[in-house]
Amino acid sequence: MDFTDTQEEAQFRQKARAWLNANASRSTDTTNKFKVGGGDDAEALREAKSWQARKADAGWVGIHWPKAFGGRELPPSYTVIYRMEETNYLVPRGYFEIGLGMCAPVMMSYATAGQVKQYLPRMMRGENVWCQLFSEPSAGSDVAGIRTSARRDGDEWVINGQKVWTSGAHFSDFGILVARHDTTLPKHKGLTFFFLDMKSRGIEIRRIKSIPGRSNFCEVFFDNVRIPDAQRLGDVGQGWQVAVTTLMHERLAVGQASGTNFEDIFALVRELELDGKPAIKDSLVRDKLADWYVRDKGLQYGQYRMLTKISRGEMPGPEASVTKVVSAVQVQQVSSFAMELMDVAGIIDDPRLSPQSAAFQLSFLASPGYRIAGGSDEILRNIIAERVLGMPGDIRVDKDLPYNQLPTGAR
Amino acid sequence: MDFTDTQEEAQFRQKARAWLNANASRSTDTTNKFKVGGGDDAEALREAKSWQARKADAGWVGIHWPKAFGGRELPPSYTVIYRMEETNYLVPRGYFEIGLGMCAPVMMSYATAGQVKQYLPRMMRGENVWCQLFSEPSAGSDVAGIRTSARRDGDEWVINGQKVWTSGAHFSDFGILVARHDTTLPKHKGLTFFFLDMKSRGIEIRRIKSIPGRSNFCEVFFDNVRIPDAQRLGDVGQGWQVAVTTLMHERLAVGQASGTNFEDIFALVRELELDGKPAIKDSLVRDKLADWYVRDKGLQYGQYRMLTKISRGEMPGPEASVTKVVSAVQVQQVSSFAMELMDVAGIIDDPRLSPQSAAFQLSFLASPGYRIAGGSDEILRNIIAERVLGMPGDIRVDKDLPYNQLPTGAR
Amino acid sequence: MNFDFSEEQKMLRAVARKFLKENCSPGVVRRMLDGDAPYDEKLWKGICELDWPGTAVPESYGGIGYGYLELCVLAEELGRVIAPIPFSSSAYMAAEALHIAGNERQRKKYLPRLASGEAIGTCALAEGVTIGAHWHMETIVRDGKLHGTNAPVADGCVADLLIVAARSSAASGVLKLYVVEPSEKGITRETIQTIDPTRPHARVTFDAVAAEPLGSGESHERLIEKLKDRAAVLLAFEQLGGADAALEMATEYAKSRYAFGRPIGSFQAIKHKLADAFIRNELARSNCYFAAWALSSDAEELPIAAASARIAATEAFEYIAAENIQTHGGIGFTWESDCQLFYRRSKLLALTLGSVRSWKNRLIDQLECQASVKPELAGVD
Amino acid sequence: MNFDFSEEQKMLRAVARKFLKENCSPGVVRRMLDGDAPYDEKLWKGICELDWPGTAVPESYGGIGYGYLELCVLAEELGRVIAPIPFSSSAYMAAEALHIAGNERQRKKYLPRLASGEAIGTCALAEGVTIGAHWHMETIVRDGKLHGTNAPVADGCVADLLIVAARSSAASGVLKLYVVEPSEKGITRETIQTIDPTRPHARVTFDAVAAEPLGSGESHERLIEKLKDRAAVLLAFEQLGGADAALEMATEYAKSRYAFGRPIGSFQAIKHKLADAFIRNELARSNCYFAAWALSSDAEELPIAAASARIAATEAFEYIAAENIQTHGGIGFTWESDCQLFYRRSKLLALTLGSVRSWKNRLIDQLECQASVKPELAGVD
Repeated sequence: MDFTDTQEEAQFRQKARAWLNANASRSTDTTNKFKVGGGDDAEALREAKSWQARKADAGWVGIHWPKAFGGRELPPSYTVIYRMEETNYLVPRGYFEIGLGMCAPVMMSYATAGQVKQYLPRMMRGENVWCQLFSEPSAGSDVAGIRTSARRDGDEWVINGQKVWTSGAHFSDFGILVARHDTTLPKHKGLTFFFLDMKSRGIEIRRIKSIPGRSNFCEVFFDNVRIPDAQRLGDVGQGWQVAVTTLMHERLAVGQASGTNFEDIFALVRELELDGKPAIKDSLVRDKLADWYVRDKGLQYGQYRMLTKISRGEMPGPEASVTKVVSAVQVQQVSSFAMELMDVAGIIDDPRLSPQSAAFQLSFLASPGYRIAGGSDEILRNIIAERVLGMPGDIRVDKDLPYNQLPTGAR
Repeated sequence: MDFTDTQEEAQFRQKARAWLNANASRSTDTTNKFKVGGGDDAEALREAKSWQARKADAGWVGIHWPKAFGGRELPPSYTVIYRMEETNYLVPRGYFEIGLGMCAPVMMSYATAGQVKQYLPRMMRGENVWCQLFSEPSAGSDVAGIRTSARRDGDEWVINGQKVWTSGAHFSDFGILVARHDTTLPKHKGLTFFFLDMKSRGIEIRRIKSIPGRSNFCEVFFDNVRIPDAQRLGDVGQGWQVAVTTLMHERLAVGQASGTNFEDIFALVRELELDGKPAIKDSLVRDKLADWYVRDKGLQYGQYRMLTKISRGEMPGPEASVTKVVSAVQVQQVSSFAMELMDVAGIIDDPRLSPQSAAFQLSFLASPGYRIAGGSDEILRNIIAERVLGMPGDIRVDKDLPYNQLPTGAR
Repeated sequence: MNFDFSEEQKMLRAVARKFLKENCSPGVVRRMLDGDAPYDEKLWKGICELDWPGTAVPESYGGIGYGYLELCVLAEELGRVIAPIPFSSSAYMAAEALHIAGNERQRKKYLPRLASGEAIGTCALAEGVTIGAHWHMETIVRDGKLHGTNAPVADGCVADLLIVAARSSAASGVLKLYVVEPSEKGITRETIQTIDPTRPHARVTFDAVAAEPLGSGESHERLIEKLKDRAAVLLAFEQLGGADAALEMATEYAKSRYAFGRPIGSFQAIKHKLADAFIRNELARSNCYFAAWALSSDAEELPIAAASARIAATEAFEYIAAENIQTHGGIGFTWESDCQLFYRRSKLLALTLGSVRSWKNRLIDQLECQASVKPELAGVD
Repeated sequence: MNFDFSEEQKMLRAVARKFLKENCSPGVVRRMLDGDAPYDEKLWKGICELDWPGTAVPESYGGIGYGYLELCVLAEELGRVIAPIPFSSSAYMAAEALHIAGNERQRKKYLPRLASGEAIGTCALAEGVTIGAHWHMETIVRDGKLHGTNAPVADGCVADLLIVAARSSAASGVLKLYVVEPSEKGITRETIQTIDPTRPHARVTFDAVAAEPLGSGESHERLIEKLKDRAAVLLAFEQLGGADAALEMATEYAKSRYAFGRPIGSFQAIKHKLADAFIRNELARSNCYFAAWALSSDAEELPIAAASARIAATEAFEYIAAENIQTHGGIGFTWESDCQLFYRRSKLLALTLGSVRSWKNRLIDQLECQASVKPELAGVD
């Protein structure tokens, strides 16, 4: 039981840290931590791409990928070590994670050698940005319920429909897509998987504005968009399995919901006064702080446990859902309580007036999104109960019916 | 918006109070409030019967019953007024509520005039105690899933099976019973309702010991117990409807889960010291106290709202489930927190050593039962969601299948 | 026992609901989010024509003299539709302040204008509030002039009449309420950004502003408490209305939205969430009713009743405002969804007049006080 | 990064689990509930034969000198089966007290007997505790003799060795640990009734009892804190084990119990309840692991790590102990069900060594202290 790296890991970590020190600035506690839909202008995108190119050239991208695909073929734990180090620095985030984390693995598994060679290097260096087109207005938690259609037409497929919550679609060059090729099959069986050029004719992209304001989420509309059959990933009808493996690749990610957390409110209550005393001396404040600290640390140490598993070559299980459920709810609780401590002034979200540049108010407005995006609290509890505890699934009325006969309410 | 009685109600309340003052002693705050399975010996039963006879003779039983059935035919609000008054006195409780609240109404609706005349007066005067035989080991939340069988044999029915959680079966003279007469029908359709003599041959009664110790709950075993067909209530196969109406009659009840509540912990924290200060000055204590006070009062004022409805002749709805859910959970929270305030000494449940005669410790041990008996938290939330909010029912796999083809797991 | 609103009051509710349905759709509220208007003028005009601002103002001061139960009914209905108008500032705060602390001349002068809605009033009560590292909000009176800064002041930029709590700079430091007309020299008003732009708030700066003390000039510490207690009851009704409306919205969505081939409302995760919301709303409603009784009958239970209503209603509205978004899923998190209107308003109301923490302190203080007077806990008996 | 128990430690766990499965069935625990025995002798004998009490005692004092990680493993396994033996009193408390506060002679004299299990030890640390209206627990030393009453003392009636915290009656009021043999004149021991009779507690009264201070006689305030921190880690592992076992029991029942024609575990009300329990258990486990590391490496993070583990494990065990009953429904509330064993034990452990409130205070004190030393929050980095 220790936190010591092996000698090789320690060397690797040291090199990563040295490179990061030379190429990025260290993030301090609460500065620059919160950005709404950060980097959505052209300049930020250029910076991100330039950063990614340097990072890839220095060998920090695709660390555990096979050498055949341009990686270094190190154990997955090395990727995690690099990420742990990188979290301490201010680097562009939110551009390449989906491409490298989800699109690249699916390409490695299902694309031709030629396609991999064509697309992966540019993805690694950030020359191309990729996005993922799964969710739809009528298929959020129930991803397999998607309606977007793929009709075969000779050597091509014709796509019609709408995707939603596509992160970064507006600055993406390529995307991976699940669509329904046959509505007479049961819902999980009529799906087919593709990758496509996001500049294709017939694609319209609209940014989604969320409660706290601008976001990088988009709606993507398909009007007779044509995709060559050569860009199909997996067999016709195999779309659900391909999508599920794609989602599983996300498990290596280290990270919690962003937003104000223990350290932020700890800093707040050390400054604030309540009833004439420092707020941190107040027993209600202490009670909550302690809970949040313990949960925060529980997640952090849980990641060490996960990393230990990864070091041993085990794949982490759906326990990672724990991190998501706990941290999303906690951001909402922390921000809400901090506002309460500010009393009548808690409503002010002017960054010049409110403590910590109004980070708590912003987190409060953003937190409902954390509890939904990437699996809602409810879906994640189902996953934990079923896949970890082995409890029976919900009663399903939609598994065997042809898709076009499923009840859909008044829609 | 007021709490004023009408002139008639005020007179009635005054009379009730006067009679109670003359015949019972007023209960003070926390004295004698907690009894485990109180009155389970013969002496207590005799006292209860004697009290009930005096109460009935004075006209305080069957206040809103039709005159034809021995009642005074006053509006139901008068019954509630009497009960509100009675709660302030130390009177025997736990003997006649089920008989008068559930068995009597079902007898009035389904028994013959002769039977009513034969049984009701004695029930009112407490000469006979009645119990209710619904729950079974394999049918708790799912009451309609009962297995106890009723086989027709000429003019009689032969009962075999087991009931459980029958309150007071060991001191009851009669009982009402639901049993399954046909296992080939869907579960709700194969049930028939009876009343029976609890001294019948073939009945065996065992007291149930619960976590805090002795209880008035019993298991009741039926071994070829014979009931005359004349004691059938409702038609053959109508048992479910009869049972449901029986359960609805319980809605007039005023009352919450017993056990330690706001006033008890309020008294505790006014005495206890925490970190060298009176506990009531502690902000965490204050936070919780305030929540509990507000919930407590919310339930009390909710009962005033219900009483107002009853006064107008409306039947209260399943909103009463709110009282049960809130108060049961609160007893557990209050008792648990009180023990925490006592720190290392919180584990001591010797009434001579622990504050308030160890009422908090006892409540802690008893509280899990409150959350289950009379509808679990989960069932009550379903009821609120479906019957009050009109939300869709759970997906049912058991509604139309013949009972004997229902999945039962490994049982 | 008649623990309910009367038939007449219910009729008033029905009329109000119909009017607000027609005149205060979510679209009206959204215009405030997307634009710069300080309130919806058409809606304000409409409710003024219905005499709502004068509901509880006696006829002798130009009101219609209905009473506080009627005002509770209207507050609940305005809360349901998240009304973007300065009603609470003017009717629960400014008019009440004049009513309980003003002298006859001041009432005669100001109340009729507030009752008719011709003037909008507000109170600036923030006292000793520190915002961020540098902004300490405090208003003092020196040589009869107001100095200092006050924020957040609801409707501070549009108010025609400000009631300001200020402490005398003398050693006594007596706290009093002053009436100020914003046209006076030395007043600066600017809108500050808050989490709920549908009810704009201002920062008001006083630089030697002429002000007139309310009443005969005694200390107003206790009257300010009373003012807050009374307003708290009305705000609790707004919260209750909002909580009901948000629960209805969530329930409707859960019934009509299908996932996995069935309405999402058939999943217990959703059903039980909304059942919990219903429970909270019922507890809030019962506490609000008791507070309405205490307010309307000027009962000694008012401080306890007001705090209880406020605590229960805050808990209820905040819970369902968040869980309404959760029930909606992704769509509920979009700017276009009306979910955010409830979410923002629920937090705004939770902090108006002080956080739930301060109300819990007030409640327990009062209960302690009561318990030390009477051996048994008091109640309605 | 190897944040897990080693293969050897896992093997120890497997052996322990097998042994306890065979020797500490729920029936063994139930015998304690229904009878009067102070602990299960057969089980105690069994674990002594396996040398468990000497797990972390150095070989030079008669132990087997494994270490604290091994002791954590055993604590977790004992917690799983709600073991009715004085292991924690003897191994986490008395032996540790001697280890960290005793002098060489005292260690030589007592540790071998504790390590072999030949003697049972316990600590009586309750200090200044007031129980009810009349019972103030405090032990004082006057003229070298102990006076006063101490309760609740775990295993106080069967201990062969008592380590007592007592304050000198002199003005200095120095707090020290004393070692007392219960055969001394003036000691009265009686079992007191608690919520968990499977781990009996005593009230011990001292009437001028001869006692020997541990160590060289300096104040033990800080050592007692340290003793509690160290024991807290081990108790947290007991809680973690109990929480896991209760969750397994609930999960098994939810899978096999049918209602409405389906396993009750297919209802989200049950599934999500148990998912929440799993989440709590995982958070507890991760915090426990960190605390085990801090304990075994004598890290400066121990106070924070111990408090965190204790808080998380208490939360986890109390939650599932209650919800396990709820999942079982009526049958779970009967005396015959094993649910009550977890419910009682969870509360007992939650209050042993002080309530979660006291641990939260300790945690925040330490965090404040750390933050005032370093500009950034410390962590493992």
